[in-house]
Amino acid sequence: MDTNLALLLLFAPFAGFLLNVFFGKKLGKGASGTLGTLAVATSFVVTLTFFLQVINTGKPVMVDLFEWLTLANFNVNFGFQLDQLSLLWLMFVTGIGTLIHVYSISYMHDDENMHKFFAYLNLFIFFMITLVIGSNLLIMFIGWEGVGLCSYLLIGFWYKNQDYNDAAKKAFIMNRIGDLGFLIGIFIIGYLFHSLDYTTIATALSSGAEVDATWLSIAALCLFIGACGKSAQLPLYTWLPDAMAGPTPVSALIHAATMVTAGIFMVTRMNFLFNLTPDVQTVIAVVGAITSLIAAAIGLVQNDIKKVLAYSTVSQLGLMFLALGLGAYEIAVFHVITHAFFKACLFLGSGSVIHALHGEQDMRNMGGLKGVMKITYITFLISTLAISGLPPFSGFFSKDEILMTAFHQNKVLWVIGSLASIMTAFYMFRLLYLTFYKDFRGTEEQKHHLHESPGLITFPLIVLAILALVGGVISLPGNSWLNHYLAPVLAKPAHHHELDGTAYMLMGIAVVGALIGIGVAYSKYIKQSAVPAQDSEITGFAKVLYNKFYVDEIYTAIIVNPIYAIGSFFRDVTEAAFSGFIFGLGKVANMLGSEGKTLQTGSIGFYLFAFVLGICSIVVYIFLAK
Amino acid sequence: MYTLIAIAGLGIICLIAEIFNLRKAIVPITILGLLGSLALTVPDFGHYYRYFNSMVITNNFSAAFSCLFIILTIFLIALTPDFHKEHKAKLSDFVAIKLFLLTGAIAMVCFGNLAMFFLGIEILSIALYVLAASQPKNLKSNEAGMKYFLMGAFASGFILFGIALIYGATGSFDTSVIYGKILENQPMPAWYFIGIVMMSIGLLFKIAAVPFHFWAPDVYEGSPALTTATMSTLTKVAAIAAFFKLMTSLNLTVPGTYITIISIVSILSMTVGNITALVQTNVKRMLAFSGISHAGFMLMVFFNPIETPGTLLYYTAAYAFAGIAAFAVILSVCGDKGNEEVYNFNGLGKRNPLMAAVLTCSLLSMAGIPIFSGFFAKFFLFNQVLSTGHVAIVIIAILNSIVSVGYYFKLILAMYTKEATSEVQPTPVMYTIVAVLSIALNIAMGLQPDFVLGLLKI
Amino acid sequence: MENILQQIGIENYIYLSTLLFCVGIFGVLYRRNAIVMFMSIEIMLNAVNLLLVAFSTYHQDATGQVFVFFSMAVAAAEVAVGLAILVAVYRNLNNIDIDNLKNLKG
Amino acid sequence: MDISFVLIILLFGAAASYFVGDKWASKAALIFSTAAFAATAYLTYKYTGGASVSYIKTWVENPMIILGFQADSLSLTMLLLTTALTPIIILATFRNSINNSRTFYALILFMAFAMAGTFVSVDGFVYYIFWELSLIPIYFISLLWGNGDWESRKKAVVKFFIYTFAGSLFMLVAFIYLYQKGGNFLNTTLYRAILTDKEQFFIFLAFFLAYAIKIPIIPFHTWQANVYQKSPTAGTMLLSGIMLKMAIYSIIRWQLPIAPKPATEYMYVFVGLGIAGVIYGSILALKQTDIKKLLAYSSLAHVGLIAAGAYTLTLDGIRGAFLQMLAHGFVVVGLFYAAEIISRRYATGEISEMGGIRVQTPKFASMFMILVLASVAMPLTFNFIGEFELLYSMAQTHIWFAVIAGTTIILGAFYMLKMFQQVMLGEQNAKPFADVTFGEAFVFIAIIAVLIFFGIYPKPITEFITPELERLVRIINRFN
Repeated sequence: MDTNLALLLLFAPFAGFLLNVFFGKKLGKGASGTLGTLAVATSFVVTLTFFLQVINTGKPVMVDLFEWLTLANFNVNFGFQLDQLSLLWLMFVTGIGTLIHVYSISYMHDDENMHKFFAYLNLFIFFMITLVIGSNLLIMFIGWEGVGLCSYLLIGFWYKNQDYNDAAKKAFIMNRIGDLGFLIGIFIIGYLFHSLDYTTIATALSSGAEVDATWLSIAALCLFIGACGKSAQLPLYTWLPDAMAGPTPVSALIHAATMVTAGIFMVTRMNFLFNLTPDVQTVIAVVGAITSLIAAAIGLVQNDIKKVLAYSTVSQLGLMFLALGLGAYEIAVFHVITHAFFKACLFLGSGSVIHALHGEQDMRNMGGLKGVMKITYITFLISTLAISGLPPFSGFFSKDEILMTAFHQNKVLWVIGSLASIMTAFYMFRLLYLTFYKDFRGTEEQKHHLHESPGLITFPLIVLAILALVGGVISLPGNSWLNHYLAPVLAKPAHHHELDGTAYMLMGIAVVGALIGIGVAYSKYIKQSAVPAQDSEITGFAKVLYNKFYVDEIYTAIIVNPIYAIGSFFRDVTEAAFSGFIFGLGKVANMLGSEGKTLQTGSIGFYLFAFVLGICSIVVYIFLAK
Repeated sequence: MYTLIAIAGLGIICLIAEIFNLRKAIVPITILGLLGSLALTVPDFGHYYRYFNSMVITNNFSAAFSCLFIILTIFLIALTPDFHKEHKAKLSDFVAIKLFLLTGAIAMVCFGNLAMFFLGIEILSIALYVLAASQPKNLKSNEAGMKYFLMGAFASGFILFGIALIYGATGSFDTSVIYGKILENQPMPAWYFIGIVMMSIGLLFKIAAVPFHFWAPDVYEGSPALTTATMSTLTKVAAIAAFFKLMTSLNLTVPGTYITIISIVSILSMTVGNITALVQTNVKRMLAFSGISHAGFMLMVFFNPIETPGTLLYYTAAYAFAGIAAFAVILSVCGDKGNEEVYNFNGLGKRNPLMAAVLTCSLLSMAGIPIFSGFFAKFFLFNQVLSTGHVAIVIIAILNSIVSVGYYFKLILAMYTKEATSEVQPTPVMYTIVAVLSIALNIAMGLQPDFVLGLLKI
Repeated sequence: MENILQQIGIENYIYLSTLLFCVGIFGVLYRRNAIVMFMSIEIMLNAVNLLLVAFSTYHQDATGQVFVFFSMAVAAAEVAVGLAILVAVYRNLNNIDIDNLKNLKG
Repeated sequence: MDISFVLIILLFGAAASYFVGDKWASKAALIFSTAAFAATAYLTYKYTGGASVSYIKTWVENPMIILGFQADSLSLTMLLLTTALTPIIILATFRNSINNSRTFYALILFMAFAMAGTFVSVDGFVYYIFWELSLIPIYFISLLWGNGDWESRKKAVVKFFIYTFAGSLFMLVAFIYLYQKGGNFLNTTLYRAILTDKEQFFIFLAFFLAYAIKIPIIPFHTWQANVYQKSPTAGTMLLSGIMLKMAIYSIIRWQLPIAPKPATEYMYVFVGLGIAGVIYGSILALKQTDIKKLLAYSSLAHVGLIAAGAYTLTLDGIRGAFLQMLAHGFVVVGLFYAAEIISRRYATGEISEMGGIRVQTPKFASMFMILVLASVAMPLTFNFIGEFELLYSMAQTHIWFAVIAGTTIILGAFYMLKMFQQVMLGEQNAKPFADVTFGEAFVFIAIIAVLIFFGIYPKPITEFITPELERLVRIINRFN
């Protein structure tokens, strides 16, 4: 029964994908959208069943289908592990997935390839489920690569635009860099443990098996590199902002709520491994903190509404990794969940705005939408407050936990995290003010068509906004349901911070910080009615920020261009040399032949002379030899 | 033995037939007669006969090579009437001379006495001088004949000198007596060895081994194509067979110095032949150089003479059949117009796919590509040589095989990738038959190598 | 007969005929007139004949002398053919200098 | 019915295609190749049932040559690959108008015959004959039905022929040398031949030369790209899909078991060469402007990885090489077919002249995409299985091997997606592009079905080949 249900969970979206691929066009837009949504909704329902089951029994559901890979030392089974962690992930993957599908029915209605869009979305959900429920690293890797593929397909959904295709390609390749790390990590783990099953590895580690600590660290580091790629951490984050080329629901689903959290999922999944490698944990924490700061800094000056949200995502992911690095897995998970709610809501809200403005994404051309798009505005506001970390919104609780943990372990990281949070509050409110306040700065044409989005778009917004509002309850400070729930999958008991004076002080600092950020934004964009300058007028450090620290340019200069240069060198020099060598042999033979040809003079005298010379040399040789 | 007489008689019958104006019957009669002699030869297998006071000895070796010679001659004679259709009156001469040439060749492999050997080689040579110069009005043919004659006679002098020295050392011309003497009297006088070397040089000249090869390209090019075919197949095979027989019957325990000489000559022949062939544009000339390189390959049999007669037979047969097939195609393409440049073959693949295929096969066989017997020949040869541990020479031979592909493929490329430059000529049926039969024999040998090898099993 | 060989010694016969043979070789090498070259070749053959006869005597064996007849017959046949070729060449070129026969080369 | 029957079908099919004439040649070829596949499948079925389907007969007494076609799981797998790909390749030519098609199809079947023979021969000499024999048809196929002007084509093809021929001649010497030790050419005898270290080294080298040129491993690869580009697509498919697999199969079947010591001793060199090929091929692929050349270099990279895996001498590496051979065989045929479809419609191989095709042909684009993904080893495709095992084997050898070789998944994605983007995506091309026909789609679907089926469920193959591979690995590692 469990097996069948698990298969239903997995294959409902896949069936949706197949049906949409093959019959989507014939079904028509409405039907194809409904089909895709239903497929994911089915998964959601199944997830819910499992979720309740696991809450009741406390035992994970294990499903083994068949042996997939056979290696000399170990086998890899096609198996699923539906435990607390994966079910939690599935809950918001399928839940938010369903909402975004609903949203997309309306959002993508004008696109001629809507059935494909839903097919890809369903495929994505399929792979995401695979990623989450796999019982070993390699099944996770299937999902890992699969979601990367779907991300590629969806970023490049409007494939007529080569810039979008570039972005899609970039996302795929950068992910692949991480994937290589992941693969190497898998190799080392397979080599060390002769298994890739989570349970086996965990048992082996907890039973104190003799494992080379260095290799273990390297494996953990490699896995983290994989996570960096997928979750857009330094130095592999640059694809995520570009990925905003995709349709907005994609940004919401894949590049905010679900796929990019795969890295956090993986690290949490392998927490028993990371626990044993403190140096790698430090690396994770540092990388996370720095990423969150840099991304937030870049986000300060971006003018594209989705770019801001993208950098915000990178920054928030950095915070999550900070938590992971500090060993606070449950807090990272908590932030993943709250972030999924409010960031999905923000993206969908921005999608609603973009939809209303017929594709306009530059905030300099927005403004004053508050009045026209009430629902969008309110939901957006709630989510913004949540992300800024103001109580009692969900973001407050999760972010506060992270900072608190950081404070207890490393003050520097805490400072960095707090700074990033303040910046977050600033740029999010900057975004809010520029978009919804003051007067409309777009064209008359646009202004004329301004409208609130239809119900299919606003409904998910409302649901998500409510979740963003109340999501914090799953892990209230001092009485965390989540910590309790996740305890079975974590090797170490959850951090428990007393609600003492320090805690309240930190909360206060965080709130004040957020308010400062908001205040600065308010004074600049409401009081002074400032509008960000045109691209050409940006100068100084702002320009560096605006150009994202020139990271893309640097990567191009130090990695991509040299590869092309080497390629040219190989093509023009070494290939020619190798080839020339072979042809050269032929040429030498021909040259010798021409020389030999001149010996053949045609003169009998010479021939006879050579004849006699031959005889003489033979005779001489005979006498010499004797 | 009876073969020898029958063939000589056949030659005379040919000449007589001309007198009685039976020109049309000459070729059929000859071919039938040759088939008859083939039947006469076959019973010689498995026996050892001495005739005329050991002047002639037949054994498996002689029988096998005689059969090969007869088959080759049948092919050559079948080609004759079409080739000499301009000179119908001389048909009997051409056929008879070829028959006499065959007599010489057979004498060269079944001699029991150096006198017989000398006569055989001279009969063969003189017949060839005539054939080479058989177009008296053609300066090229004259030149070829002249060159061949002068150098051939010169070489004959050395053979004779060698024979005289051997006679001086042993007091006999009978090979078995000489062999007995060698076993008795060790060491032999110095001039015995010199005699052997002198005879070897004469024979190296006949098989066109470097540095005695200079005549070959010129003579091959200048002679009428059919004569070239004869030279490159029958003569070369007869010479190497005689050489082999001579050396094995006189000098079974070859001293090291001799082997060194042979190996150097072999390496030089292979290399010079192949490399010079690369730059040739005349097909006959190219095949001459290719023949020189094959002579180098064939010389490798001397490394292991006790076990290699089968291999030698196989190699020569494979080479000769491929050569006959190739020349049948060359004749059909170039006729007797005396122009055998490669461009004549342009577009043959379209004009006459069958002949093109035959030529391709024969060239592939010469290049040593399976499943043609040329490949097996090389393989058996290398196998024998390696079993005596001469790795270096095998490597050199391999390198040469690689080079040889270069020029064989030049011709193949011309046939298939270039557009035809001259108009289509009808191909005489006989050419086609000979070409196909010959290449079929070649391939059959490749499929059943055991049959040929088994003829000379020790 | 024995006396002659005893008096002179077989080696000297060998030297003589080798010398003669070499004379022939040099004749072939130096001369450009085809007829003279033929004659030089004949000298070579005759040198050998001399040697054969000497050995025949030395060994007290008649076969050597018989062989000389063979070789003479062969030489005659050879020369006959050679002269025929020479005539053909002369008809085409009006001379018999072998240096004019250099068309086939390369 | 034994395994020689398959060879006979193919050979007879070649003759039949030639004699039925131009009009029916393609159909005859298709029928016979399919029959060969069916026969192989039946034989495999029989073999798994425990029946022996080998064929052994003495051919030549001295030297001892045995006409032996052994059916074990490895040769049967390769035979299946050959006979499965041949009909696909033939089917892929159906839309082309081919001059003198009877010769063309006869040559294709003859080539299939030779390659099949290479895979099943147990006698080294017979193996060598088939090995060489396969060169002749491909030479003519590439030469006579290829693309581009005569001169450059001739240059490329002749170079290819001489080069590969040269390499394999050294292998022949090695075989003959081994024969002196063993007394026959049977692989089991040769495995047991007692050789000094020096002998092993040179024999290994001789084999290496033959295989390195055929695979090709850098720096012996220079023939490859040009020949792939100049050949007709069927020829390219035969070359890349099956023929180079001959060499990798031979490494596993002949080279390593016969001379394992140098392989162990210099393992780093050979694995390193293979991996260098991965990087080199990938980077070169990035700079190609011709789609077939790009695929050629991509193939260079992939086979470099396969060879490197085989040279790790581990079970994983060798099995990975084996699986990847199969996977790569299918995927490369599919990719070249896609390239062929595009360049046939646009009459050019230049990538710059393409683009904007996806708008016009969604079906074709999807199938091409799947093939591209398979070629970059997306999980759930067969290629992933192979590549994973290969990389894992390298990780066992030395972790840096895995890291460097692993860049293939990055660089591979880079050039393949770049190509896909430039060829298929973008604004609609001005030139119309007809969507795939049923026949074309069938070829793709067949290939994709195989790739995905075994990507999800590779067990039938791994279970089939593993016992035999384990035996070989034991032989290979007999000195340690």
